[in-house]
Amino acid sequence: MMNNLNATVLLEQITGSLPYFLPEIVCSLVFIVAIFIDLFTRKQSRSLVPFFVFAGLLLALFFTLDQFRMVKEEIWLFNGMIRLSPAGIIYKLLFLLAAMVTHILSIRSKAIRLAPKGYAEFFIMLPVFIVGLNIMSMSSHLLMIFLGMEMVSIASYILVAYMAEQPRSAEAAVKYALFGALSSAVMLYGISLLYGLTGTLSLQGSTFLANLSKAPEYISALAILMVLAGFLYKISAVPFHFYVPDVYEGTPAPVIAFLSTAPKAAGFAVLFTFIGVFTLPMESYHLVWPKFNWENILVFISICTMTLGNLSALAQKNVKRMMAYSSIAHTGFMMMPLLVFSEMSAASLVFYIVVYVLMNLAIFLLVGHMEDAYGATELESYKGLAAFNPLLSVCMVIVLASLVGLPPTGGFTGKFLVFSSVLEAYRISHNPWLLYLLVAAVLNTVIALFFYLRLPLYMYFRKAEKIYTSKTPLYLLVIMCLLVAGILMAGVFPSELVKWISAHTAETAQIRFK
Amino acid sequence: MSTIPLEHFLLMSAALFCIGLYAVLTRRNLVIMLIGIELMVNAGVINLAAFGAFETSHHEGQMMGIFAIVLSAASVAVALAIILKVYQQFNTIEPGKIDTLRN
Amino acid sequence: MSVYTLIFYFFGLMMLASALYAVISTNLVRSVFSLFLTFFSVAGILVFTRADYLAISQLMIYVGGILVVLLFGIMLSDKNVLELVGRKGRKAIAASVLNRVLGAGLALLLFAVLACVFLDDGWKSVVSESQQAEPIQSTGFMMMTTYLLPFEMISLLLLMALIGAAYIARKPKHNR
Amino acid sequence: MGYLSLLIFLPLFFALVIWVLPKRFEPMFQALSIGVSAAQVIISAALYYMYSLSPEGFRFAEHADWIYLQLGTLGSLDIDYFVAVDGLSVGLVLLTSIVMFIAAIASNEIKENKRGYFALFNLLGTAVMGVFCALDFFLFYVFYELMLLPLYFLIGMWGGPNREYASVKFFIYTLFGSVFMLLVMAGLYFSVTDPGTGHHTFNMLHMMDEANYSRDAIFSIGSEQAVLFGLPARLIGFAVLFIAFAIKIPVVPLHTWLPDAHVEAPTPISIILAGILLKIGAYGIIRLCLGIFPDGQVYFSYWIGVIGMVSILYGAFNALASSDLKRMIAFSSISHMGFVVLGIASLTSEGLNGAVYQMISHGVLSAMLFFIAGVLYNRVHDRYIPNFRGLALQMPRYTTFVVIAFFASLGLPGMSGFIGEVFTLMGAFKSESVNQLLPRWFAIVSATGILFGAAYFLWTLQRMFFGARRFFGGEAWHRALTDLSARELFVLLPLGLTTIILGVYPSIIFDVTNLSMNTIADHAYRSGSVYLNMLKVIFGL
Amino acid sequence: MQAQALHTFPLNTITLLGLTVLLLPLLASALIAACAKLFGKKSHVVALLASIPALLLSMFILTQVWNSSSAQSDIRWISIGTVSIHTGILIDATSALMLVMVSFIATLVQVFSVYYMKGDEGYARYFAYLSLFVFAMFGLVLADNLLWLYICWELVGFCSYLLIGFWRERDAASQASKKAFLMNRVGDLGFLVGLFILYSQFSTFDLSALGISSQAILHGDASFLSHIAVSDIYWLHAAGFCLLIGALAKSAQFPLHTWLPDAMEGPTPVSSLIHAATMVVAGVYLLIRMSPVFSPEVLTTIAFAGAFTAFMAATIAAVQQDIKKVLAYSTISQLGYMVMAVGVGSTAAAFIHLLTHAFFKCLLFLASGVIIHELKHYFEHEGMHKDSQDMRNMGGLRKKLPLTFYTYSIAAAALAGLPFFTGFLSKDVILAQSLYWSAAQGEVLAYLVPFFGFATVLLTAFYITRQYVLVFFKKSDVDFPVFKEPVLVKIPLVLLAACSLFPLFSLHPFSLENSVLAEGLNLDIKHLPLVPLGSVILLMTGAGWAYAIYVKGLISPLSSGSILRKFLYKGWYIDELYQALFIRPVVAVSGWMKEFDTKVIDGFVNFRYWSGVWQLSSAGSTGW
Repeated sequence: MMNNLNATVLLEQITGSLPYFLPEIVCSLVFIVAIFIDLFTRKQSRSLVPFFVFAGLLLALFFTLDQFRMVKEEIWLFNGMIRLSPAGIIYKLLFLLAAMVTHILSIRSKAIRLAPKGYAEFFIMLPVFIVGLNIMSMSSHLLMIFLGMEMVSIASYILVAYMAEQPRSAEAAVKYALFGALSSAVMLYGISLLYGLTGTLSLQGSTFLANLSKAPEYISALAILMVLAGFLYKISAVPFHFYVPDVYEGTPAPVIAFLSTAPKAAGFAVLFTFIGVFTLPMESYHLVWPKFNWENILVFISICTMTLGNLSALAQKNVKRMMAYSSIAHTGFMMMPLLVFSEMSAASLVFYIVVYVLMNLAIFLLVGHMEDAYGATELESYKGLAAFNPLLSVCMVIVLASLVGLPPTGGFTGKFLVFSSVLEAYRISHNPWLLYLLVAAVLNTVIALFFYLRLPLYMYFRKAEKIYTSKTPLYLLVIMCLLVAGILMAGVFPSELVKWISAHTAETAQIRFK
Repeated sequence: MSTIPLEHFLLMSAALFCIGLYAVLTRRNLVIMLIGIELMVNAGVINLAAFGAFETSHHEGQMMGIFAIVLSAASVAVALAIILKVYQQFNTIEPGKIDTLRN
Repeated sequence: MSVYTLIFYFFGLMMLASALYAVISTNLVRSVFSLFLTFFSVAGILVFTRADYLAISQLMIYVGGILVVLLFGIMLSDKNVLELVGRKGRKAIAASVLNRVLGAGLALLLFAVLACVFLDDGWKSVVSESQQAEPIQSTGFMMMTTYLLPFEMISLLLLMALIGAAYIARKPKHNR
Repeated sequence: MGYLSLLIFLPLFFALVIWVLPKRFEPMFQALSIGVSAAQVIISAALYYMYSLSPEGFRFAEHADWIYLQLGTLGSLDIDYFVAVDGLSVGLVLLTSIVMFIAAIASNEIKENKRGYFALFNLLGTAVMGVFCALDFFLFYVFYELMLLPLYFLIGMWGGPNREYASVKFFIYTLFGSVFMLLVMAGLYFSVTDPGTGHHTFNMLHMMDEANYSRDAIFSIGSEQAVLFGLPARLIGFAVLFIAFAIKIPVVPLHTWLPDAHVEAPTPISIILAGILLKIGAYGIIRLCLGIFPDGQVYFSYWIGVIGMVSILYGAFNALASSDLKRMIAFSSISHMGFVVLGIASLTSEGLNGAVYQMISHGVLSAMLFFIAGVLYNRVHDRYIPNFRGLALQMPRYTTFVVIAFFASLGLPGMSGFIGEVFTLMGAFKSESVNQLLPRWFAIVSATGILFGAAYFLWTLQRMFFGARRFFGGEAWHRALTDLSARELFVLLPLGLTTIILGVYPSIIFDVTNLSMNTIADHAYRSGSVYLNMLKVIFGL
Repeated sequence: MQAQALHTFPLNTITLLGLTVLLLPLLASALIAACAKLFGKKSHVVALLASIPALLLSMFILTQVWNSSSAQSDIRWISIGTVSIHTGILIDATSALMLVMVSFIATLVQVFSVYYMKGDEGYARYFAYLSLFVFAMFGLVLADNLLWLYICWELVGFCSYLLIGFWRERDAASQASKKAFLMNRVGDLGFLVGLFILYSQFSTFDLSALGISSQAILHGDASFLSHIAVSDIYWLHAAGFCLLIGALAKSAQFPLHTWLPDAMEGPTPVSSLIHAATMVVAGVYLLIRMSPVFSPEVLTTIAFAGAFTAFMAATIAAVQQDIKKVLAYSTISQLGYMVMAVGVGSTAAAFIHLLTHAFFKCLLFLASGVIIHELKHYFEHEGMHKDSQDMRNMGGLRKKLPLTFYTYSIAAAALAGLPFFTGFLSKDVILAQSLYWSAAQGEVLAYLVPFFGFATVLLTAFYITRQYVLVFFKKSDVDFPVFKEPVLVKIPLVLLAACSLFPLFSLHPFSLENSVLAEGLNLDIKHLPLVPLGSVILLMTGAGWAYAIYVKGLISPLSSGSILRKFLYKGWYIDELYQALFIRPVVAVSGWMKEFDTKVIDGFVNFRYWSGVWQLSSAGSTGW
């Protein structure tokens, strides 16, 4: 009796929170129906599955946008498992945007279409990948976090291993899978320790922090370190970045465009919630790490990520490897607002992620196209390509300028916001490490310029050996122009974008401080 | 049942975890590494169960344990599939030899 | 020292021994079989934590599922998997020995840290195991109410893993 | 749409037009660019005249809200589009348009990919004009960085044999300086509150007066905790800004990009590089370093004077030793800009007025010198000085303009070079009695720079132009080395006349700059020493 | 300390006339330069049309200003900070006299140039440069403030650069012009620093104002200046020395004189106008104008500099072979006299010697111009490749160029200082003044100045007689037909000869006692009967010594191999000294700087080797 009374309350809560879960439900249905379509109509349905999935994604997009109307401020769903906040919706939109762009590109890209073992499975994976990403970014319960992480990891192992026929991608896939499994095992052990110390798995409310601060120093530090290991692997920070170059080089460009943006954004979302737990509602910026001050360690990791990412990119010959190291470097930049965790840094982190997703999608589309159209994978082979497609080359230069952070582009506003939030934090806390972080970030922008400049240098300044005749497909031009327009808009008139973002992040951060 | 103190469980799971870690770090063979990872996951599960037992609401620990086992099963499946694929390409399962990328 | 605690320590001992052997042995098949023993004793330990549902699922999934898959994987993948790793050059051996020593040292260090932390007690309040009643029923109840979402999601994940693994393992139609 | 915005965005509009126009309009592109720059010259001349009627303070101001980012409850990023000109910048705006006009005409040596060239050319025009007019630090920074990409491509794609190295080096040098400036800008933004709106602001004018600094800010003036790395924050802020602009001037240790960039750049681009880019560095120091961190300027003025002096001598010696004509002119530019730095360091009204005058005169002169080098290079594709001898007989009219340009650059009275140098040195000399910043021997040692200036110019003149006719290319060169064409004469004549007019009657410039520069000099020295005393009290410097 | 100008604008009549005199040559030069093709052979007409009216006007101005108040008017030129710099015209006795002298000689030289430059392809260009030079000289003379004086000072140097290097195809000419200009730049540097000192002390450039306030400081009447800091006097010394350096370079005095002998590469009329009469005198003119500013110590240095230069130049002139080189060193020596005169305190004596010297030295140069011109035609005609300027190829021209011979002898006598000639009048006043001054100084060393003065009288007589004999009386195989000098040559020679006779300067042949000139310039003459007697005796011995060597061959001249001869011939090796001390090190340092720049700074900056370092580390890090 006590149970069933209890049960009715719980069941009501679940049915109550279902409508907020529409996008994920839609994606799962699409996933399942896609499997059946692929199963029963194998022969003639070669092209049906991708369109169906795309339609599903559009539907999910519609529902996510609709969620803006429904969700005004933070709601806890499925009795504490998931927290749906306006900021979360922005992340979901990002994932859908990245998925759709990748979807369109994959239909066209040679590597995936000619996959020996059929290409339908690739598109089937997408919706469930979205579900995993959504869960990961929304969850605030350790179990859900672990589940989301696993879902995303397994989906990305499959996508990476999709081209397992060539030796290169097989090797990349195995490194990725094993390294991923190892880090999730370590994370699980960490979660178990945390559970032991605090007695609860849910990050909502302050019981987690209260119990944790009572626990002995070393074990809580070790537990947090292990959990952080899982997150840092996801956003490919320094100690866990070894797999990135090989994976990026081994997999086809559209996949990488997706893998380098969506999971990383989700990783930052969940890291944001995890670190969010450790803030006290007193002042706008006050991270109280239980017993052991992690801020300086994270600052050190961020500096190493930036510097190593940039410097190793300097020495790369292969363009994809270079872009891999550049995305590692950007992780370093994105970690900066996480450390200071003020209201302003929350908005600047989301802004930077939005711009980062746009930039990385654009750059990997271009790299992919260059590879398909001109077979240009090495830097040398980019010689004189500007002559053959002027419009795309100009787009590439604008995107590279944004990656470096030159003013008229979004990259600059992003970096400026991030720098000013760290500077603001320094003003309050006077922690010298924040200054070293700023100086390192600034120096890295200069180093970054060095290798980003190489591409236009080869494309524009040098002459091509042979004449290429391939025409650039129209759809690619359209997507590129949209992405570049987004980047330039973020640079020249970022007011609307940031107003929209900060309005939402403000609530989430606000609520925590209430 | 009650006489078994919590520390013993934790020690055993810690030992298992370290054996798994040793396997991953030192052994060259992919399958052995996979096994090592599975041992570490098992250590985590034992930990969860043990803490669950001594917690007031012990169901959280068990729940997490169940899900952890299922998840690791899924990832083993995928990892093993990839390892077999690698085996077909390279005829070896020693990661050290797989370095076509890092030329 | 009732017979139960005796069985518990027996299971513990067997688990650690078989795990160690699985890791040390160079012969793959023998290590997989010792792994069977490890998983079995882990299930045994789980029983002692009164998480019987957990113990049964551990038994079925690990011993029944993962172990069998491992065995089939190894059996199917040709004979040379079993032969010992070839004689390597003297320098390579030295490198691998150094590697081994390092790995072992790191593992032991981690174990020492965990051990000393777990041993100095007082940070964990011991709770009597009062609610003895129907653990499985409460697990079931939990599964269907508070943990409904992960329950559903895990099904999606398994389906995805199934399709993904099947896709990867499939032999390419035309390239052989 | 006020005058200044029209002036700034006219070339941008045409840059887009050129980029979009179909291929068959290609011959039109240069004409279009010349037209744009001609329009700019007319507008800026009108502005200059209107300003000279009452040369006081900032005029033709335009203020509009550009970016307003609401970053949660904490604060907001309030950036507005604020452009205006005062005595200092109105002259430089006129100079910029004239130099762009000259460069546009000189661009007919560009043969391939005209579309790309002229689009980037006009984009550069916008950025350069914007830098001089912007009074909002963020807007200034955007224009300041917007210059880099077009120049990188202009030097890189149309330059000489070793162009890649030169363009990358140019880009890295400038970006290195400007990236640190970004941090100082952010710090300043959070230290200064706009008295009107209460938000933080990038407005330079607000940054200049002490009242707007909040107590606990990083760059706040009187507070103990305005400290970075243990040193007073304001001095570090000054040092960062100074280095960023010193790279552009360039001063000696940071100058190695200039000779390469000039040697490799095509003639019109090196005209722009020398004519305008170097002035931006000096303008930045006067406007920002003197304006916002006067205490840093007073504290470091002795060392800035030393840097100026070293640049003068180092530039002169290297010019004496260089055997490539363009490299010689590049080092002479370093030497001339050394006078500007010295003038600024003196913080006297003569020094600053002299510095502004020297900037404008050097702008005109370096445009003329590089055009002259271009004339030779277009004919025989060679700039090696020893290869020519006796050009005077070969190309008499060309030689007269070379004589005018060389003698103006070495500071012969009656031409603009002399006035600039005399007044900067006079300011530096006088500063010991007025504000005890620079010892008198600085001016004397720098004056020897004029002597070495005369040495390398005359030596080049004598080696290349006088003596019996003997060319490296022999007979082919005899035919190739024709005298000035009408187009070239049309460029050189006005430049020569301006130098002489500015030399004979310098009040044209001094009347306009005098009042503004006095206010800047007084503000810099008076409030600078007041702030410095506060710092001394706190940090016991 | 703001000194008000005596008159503010509007221009009264005299300054208006001064302005027209100033602008006429500029107009002419601009006209010729603009339409060189049009005028071509006729450009001398334009030049003369400008210089003759200028001469007449300046004479008229002289009559107005003589013995009456000076006229000054100026306009605001630049206003900087709180100080506004005015510039304008100041006409007083000295400047009016200078104006007349410059315009008179300029006209004569232009007339002579028509003959000398006939057929030269740069004919128009020559007259344009000449007129530009005259304009600059007028500007220098009329300037009322130090900055405008400095500007004209450098313009004069620029015109001399153009004219020395007039024959562009000759390397030696362009070398000489470069050397002249650079040497003058060194002087101008000194002048500039002096200018700065005066400006920063008194924040004005007005000559009269400067004079008054510096006199106040020197004589310490505190009433005028409230605060006289010790440093003020120290800085006034410094200003004095800097102005002296400027004057030394322009008037080719001891340390900076080596450019004048090389300047002889230019056409001879140029040498006569610029390097004898006008430009080189500018230095002395500056010393005269700025004499109130000089403190006693500076004056003594001026005296010693002048005296020593006079003696040194005279010794070098005695052994020169080139006819123009002898005259060049003689000019340096006579300028030394003038500087000595300023140094010993009598600016008026210096000014008078300046005037007399201008006339007879210009005549000497024009005469040698005729000789060189005719000899060159004769050698080309004969196909003999001989240097037409070397005295050894001359000789026996007494019969060949009669008028030149007569005018030359008058000028030579004036230069030597024979009584009845102007040289005697002005030189003796200076010698008397120097004796009086050295006695007043009261220490033995001061007597060195008059000793050099008298020694130079002997040497002057020696080298002018030597030249006179070698050119006109020595037997030689040069026998071209008797050359009747054309009218264009006759007029300047005769006029200048007339001016070298005593009546122009003072009726009484032996002393300037009560001559018009003395009152105008308030010259106080020291009556020391010993001086005229001594100078005449020294003169006779010098002339006799030269006569004995070169005519009678009684005394053998210094053997060509002797060290002393080579030492003197080479101009005391000062040129080589400068080459070693300054030019070679500067070139070496610049070479070293270039290496330093490319190797060290550039090397450090190129990140190439840095990125290499990271290549190693990044490759290592991805090992499993």
